[in-house]
Amino acid sequence: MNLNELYTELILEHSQSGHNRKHLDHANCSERGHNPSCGDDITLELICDEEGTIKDASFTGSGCAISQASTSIMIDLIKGKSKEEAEKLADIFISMIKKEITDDEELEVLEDAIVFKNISNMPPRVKCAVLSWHTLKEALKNKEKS
Amino acid sequence: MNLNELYTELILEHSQSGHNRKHLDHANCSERGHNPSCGDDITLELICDEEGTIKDASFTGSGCAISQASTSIMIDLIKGKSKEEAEKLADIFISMIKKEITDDEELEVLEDAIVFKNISNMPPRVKCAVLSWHTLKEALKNKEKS
Amino acid sequence: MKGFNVEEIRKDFPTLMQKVNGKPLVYLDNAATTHKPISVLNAMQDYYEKFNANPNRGAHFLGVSATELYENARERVRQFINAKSAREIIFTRNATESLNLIAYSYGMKFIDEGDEIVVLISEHHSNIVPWQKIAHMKKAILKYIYLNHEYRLDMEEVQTKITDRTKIVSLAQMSNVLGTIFPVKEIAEYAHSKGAIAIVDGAQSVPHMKVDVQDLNTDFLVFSGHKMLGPMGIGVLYGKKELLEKMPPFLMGGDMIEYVEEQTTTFAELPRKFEAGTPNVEGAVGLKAAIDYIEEIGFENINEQEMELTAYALERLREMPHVKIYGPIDLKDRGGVITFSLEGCHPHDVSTIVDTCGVALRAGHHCAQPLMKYLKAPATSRISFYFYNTKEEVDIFIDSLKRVRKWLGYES
Amino acid sequence: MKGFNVEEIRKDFPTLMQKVNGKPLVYLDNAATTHKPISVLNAMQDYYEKFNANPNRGAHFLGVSATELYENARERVRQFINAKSAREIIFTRNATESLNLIAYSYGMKFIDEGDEIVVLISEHHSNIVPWQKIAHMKKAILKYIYLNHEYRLDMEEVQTKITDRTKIVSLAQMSNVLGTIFPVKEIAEYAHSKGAIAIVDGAQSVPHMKVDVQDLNTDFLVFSGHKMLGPMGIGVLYGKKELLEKMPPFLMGGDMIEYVEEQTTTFAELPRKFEAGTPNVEGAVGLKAAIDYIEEIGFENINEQEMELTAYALERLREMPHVKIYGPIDLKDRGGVITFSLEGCHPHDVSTIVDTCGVALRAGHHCAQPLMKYLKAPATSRISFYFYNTKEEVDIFIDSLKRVRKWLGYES
Ligand SMILES: Cc1ncc(COP(=O)(O)O)c(C=O)c1O
Ligand SMILES: Cc1ncc(COP(=O)(O)O)c(C=O)c1O
Repeated sequence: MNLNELYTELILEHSQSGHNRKHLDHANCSERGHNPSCGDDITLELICDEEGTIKDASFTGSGCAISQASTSIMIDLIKGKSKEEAEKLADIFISMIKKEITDDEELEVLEDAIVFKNISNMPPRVKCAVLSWHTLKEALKNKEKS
Repeated sequence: MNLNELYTELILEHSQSGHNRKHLDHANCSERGHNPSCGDDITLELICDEEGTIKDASFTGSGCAISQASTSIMIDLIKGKSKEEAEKLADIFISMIKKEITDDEELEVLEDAIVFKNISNMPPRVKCAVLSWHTLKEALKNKEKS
Repeated sequence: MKGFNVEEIRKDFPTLMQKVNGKPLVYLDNAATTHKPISVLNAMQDYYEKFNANPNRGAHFLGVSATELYENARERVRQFINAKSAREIIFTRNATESLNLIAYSYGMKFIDEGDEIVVLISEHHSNIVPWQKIAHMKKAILKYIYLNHEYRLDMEEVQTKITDRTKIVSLAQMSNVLGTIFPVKEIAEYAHSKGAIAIVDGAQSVPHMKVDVQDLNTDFLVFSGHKMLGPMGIGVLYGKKELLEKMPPFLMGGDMIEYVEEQTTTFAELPRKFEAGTPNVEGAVGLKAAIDYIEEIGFENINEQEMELTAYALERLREMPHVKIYGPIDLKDRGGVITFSLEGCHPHDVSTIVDTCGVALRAGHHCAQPLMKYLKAPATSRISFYFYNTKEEVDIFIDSLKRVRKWLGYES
Repeated sequence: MKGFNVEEIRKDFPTLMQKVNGKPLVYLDNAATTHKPISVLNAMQDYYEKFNANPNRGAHFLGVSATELYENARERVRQFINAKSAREIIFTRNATESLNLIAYSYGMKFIDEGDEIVVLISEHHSNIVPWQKIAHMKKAILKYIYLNHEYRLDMEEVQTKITDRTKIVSLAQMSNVLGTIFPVKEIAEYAHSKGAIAIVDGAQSVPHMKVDVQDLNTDFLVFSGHKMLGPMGIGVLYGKKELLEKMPPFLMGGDMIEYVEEQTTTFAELPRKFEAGTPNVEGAVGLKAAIDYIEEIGFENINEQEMELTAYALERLREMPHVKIYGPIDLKDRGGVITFSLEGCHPHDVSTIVDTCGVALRAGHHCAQPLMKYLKAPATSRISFYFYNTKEEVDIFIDSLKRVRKWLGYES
């Protein structure tokens, strides 16, 4: 993987633009995710309605370009989806990173997030890319319980 | 150093004959010496008279041929000597082993004990050869104090 | 023995090709440490020349490679002992440190006043002294299981010593003095039935036989790399995840933390929680290469070769007058370690004399003083085989041993 | 610089001759670990091929040789740091283990409720977390000395923090983040005047400058072999004999005992009392070869080369907009470690981008989270030199760093 594939325009746009980086006043679900070894630390906030649809989502925190972009791209993707759909997408994303799913057609549902497909060739950055997706899964799991 | 030099007739005689290996009923000085790592363990007993002459000496305990012979040869040497002389001999013996004294004339006073001169070429056996001499020094030192 | 050719194998071991005192080296001290095949030395050299870095930390190429090599080695160890998860494999310095880790961490947390810790009388000091300390600090009781006259365990004795108050049963799978292989699976099961945990010291077994932690159902297993063709300075602690997770960390420092504040710290997940400071990647890489070598030879071949040598050596030793053997005579459940004494000859004299014939054996208490005292044997000699030893070496050893009493002035 | 030719020297280091991502490797992560000269690799290989054995134990040829090599290495370390006696040199696994040994042994015995342990805010986790544990267990107080705005110590702050209740003052001679060299001699003296002992963490200083324990009059000194050209898995604890003698043993097992009975044990004399289990002879042999290499280069040359590189790198970094340096700018009492941040760029992105240019640097908290928090710098990048680095490498690094902000989408 070379730098052109890693720091694509899409990734830079998302890591620098702040459109999903904010505090949601009426969030009814929030989850912190962090990588102690590299210092990435995000808090994901969700507003889910009664039917279980993710009406809004945002994040705060700090981290590298990869973790920030991955978070922002994920938020764009899951907004308006049901909790089940969101969870499914997170699973597909994680499987893509683990190279368990490689078929582009199957990955199509990830939309822009497919840009991280080759990050597994850069082992130290894998954690950065998957952080928000794991955090999303935790958030939905905890929401379930409460 | 080859085995001929190590297991000389003199050494074998001393290690096998029991002439100094006994318990002294009227010992007024006794000292234990041991090498935990190889298991040599001897107790030296002395009878010193008022003038400080070593009237009799013996040892008990167990150990390898070298430690046993060295002990027995030492006892033969120090019997009848004054405490000061005995201590001096122990120092000369130890210096010989450390190769600090190499001149045969200087070593002559050690009599038979000179047979251990080359033991320093066999590092694992050095401890066996010097055990009794260190024990003697300890014994005399403690006798002094009491 | 499929594809097993000891002469070919010996060519992989430069140390074995040496002369000592003008004679070919006959190395029979494998229970102390083993020699290293070229493949292990090359793996370490290669690591230093191409990948050397501090793992877990750097995002740079070398750091990534070192992390990968280190974690691959962990996975290789997992496979080798069939642990469920690589997170259950902690790299330590040696078996001794592994046992200390369990004692300081598990022992200090879970042992209370009046609890019992049970070991065998034949244990290595490394599996005794740490427990003495815990017993002393916690006012617990350290109990010994004694052996029968065949140097083996009676289950009755086991059942007398392991009671409802027993919290820890710790024993070597194979004795480094007697060569006895103990039924650790049965003992672990009995310990569990009494609510105790079982610790297996595999220092002498893991190099010589397939050890499957799930089959044994042991709670912990410890062993050292240097006794199984690997380098010095690397050892392993296997522990069941549930136990390791509830244990406090032992050594503290870099790499084993999550967040450090001025006054408090949260700890990393397994296995890093127990690996403080810069890890010994070289050691892990060497251990992996050693496991590769061992598995290529195959435990079946290893066992066959070692048992043939052991049978032969026992036979020849028993023919000799003045020789007393400490350990089982029958080959069932015993390994290639033979401890003996030669009447009237101190083991250090034995060592010195056979050494001049190139034969390296071990003299002394073999780090098992309580056993020596129990056997009333102040010091003994020991030979111990690995698969690279030969029958000719046994002959050379026996010939050299035959000369000992003459050298020491006996008639015969 | 007398006889110092960096290009010639680099030929001794196979790792440095490599290409990474198609570019020559520019290794600037020497504070994490250093590369090994061929002489060190050869010394270890030679040891395994000719002398490998368990030291202290065997009376056979290999055992004697291994013991000799191991003890020669100890004596070499003694000379190197000018200890009074080789018995004051304990071989450990790394600096982290050495610090834990002091904490568990000295700390557990001599620290009582209300006592104070004082460290610098810039300490490595290895010199913080063990003390947190002791403080917690003993209800003692862990206090931090803060730094001034030049990243240095004010003696007033030192004198405020070290009080009559202070029992231990422990600090790194050189910070692995800031590069600051602290006046450990003065601090040890002040600690002594208050009845406290002084521990010097030499992990970053011993590889780069002459450290004389008698001159510093420190009670303990710790360091790691792998940061000074030696192998991984070997470290050193120096302690004053009077202190080591009154400390209880730490790890228990083979080699550190005198007599083991079923219920009690007497311990060996120094240094073996603190070295449980089979020692890492390979590591000791490698460390000795590393010291030989370092002394052949000479600390004067090492210092001159490192300071030239540091001055040049600081100058070039300061020319760059968006760069902030954490650490003293003037060269007095500072070493070749430079920590910095690049505005708007996360250090992991920095690492990844410069890595594609072959440059290996370190990103993160550098095992000093309390310092990072104190400096309000969540994560930074770090370069660190050893004498084998060159000015050309600094240029390559600066060029690669200049590309980072563009890659991350900034205009300049
Ligand atoms: C100042 C300092 N102390 C201690 C350590 C710990 O060294 P090691 O990981 O080799 O134990 C390091 C290095 O990481 C260090 O820089
Ligand atoms: C049965 C047994 N346990 C433990 C040990 C200790 O191993 P190490 O010295 O490698 O820690 C040994 C070897 O000396 C051993 O034989």
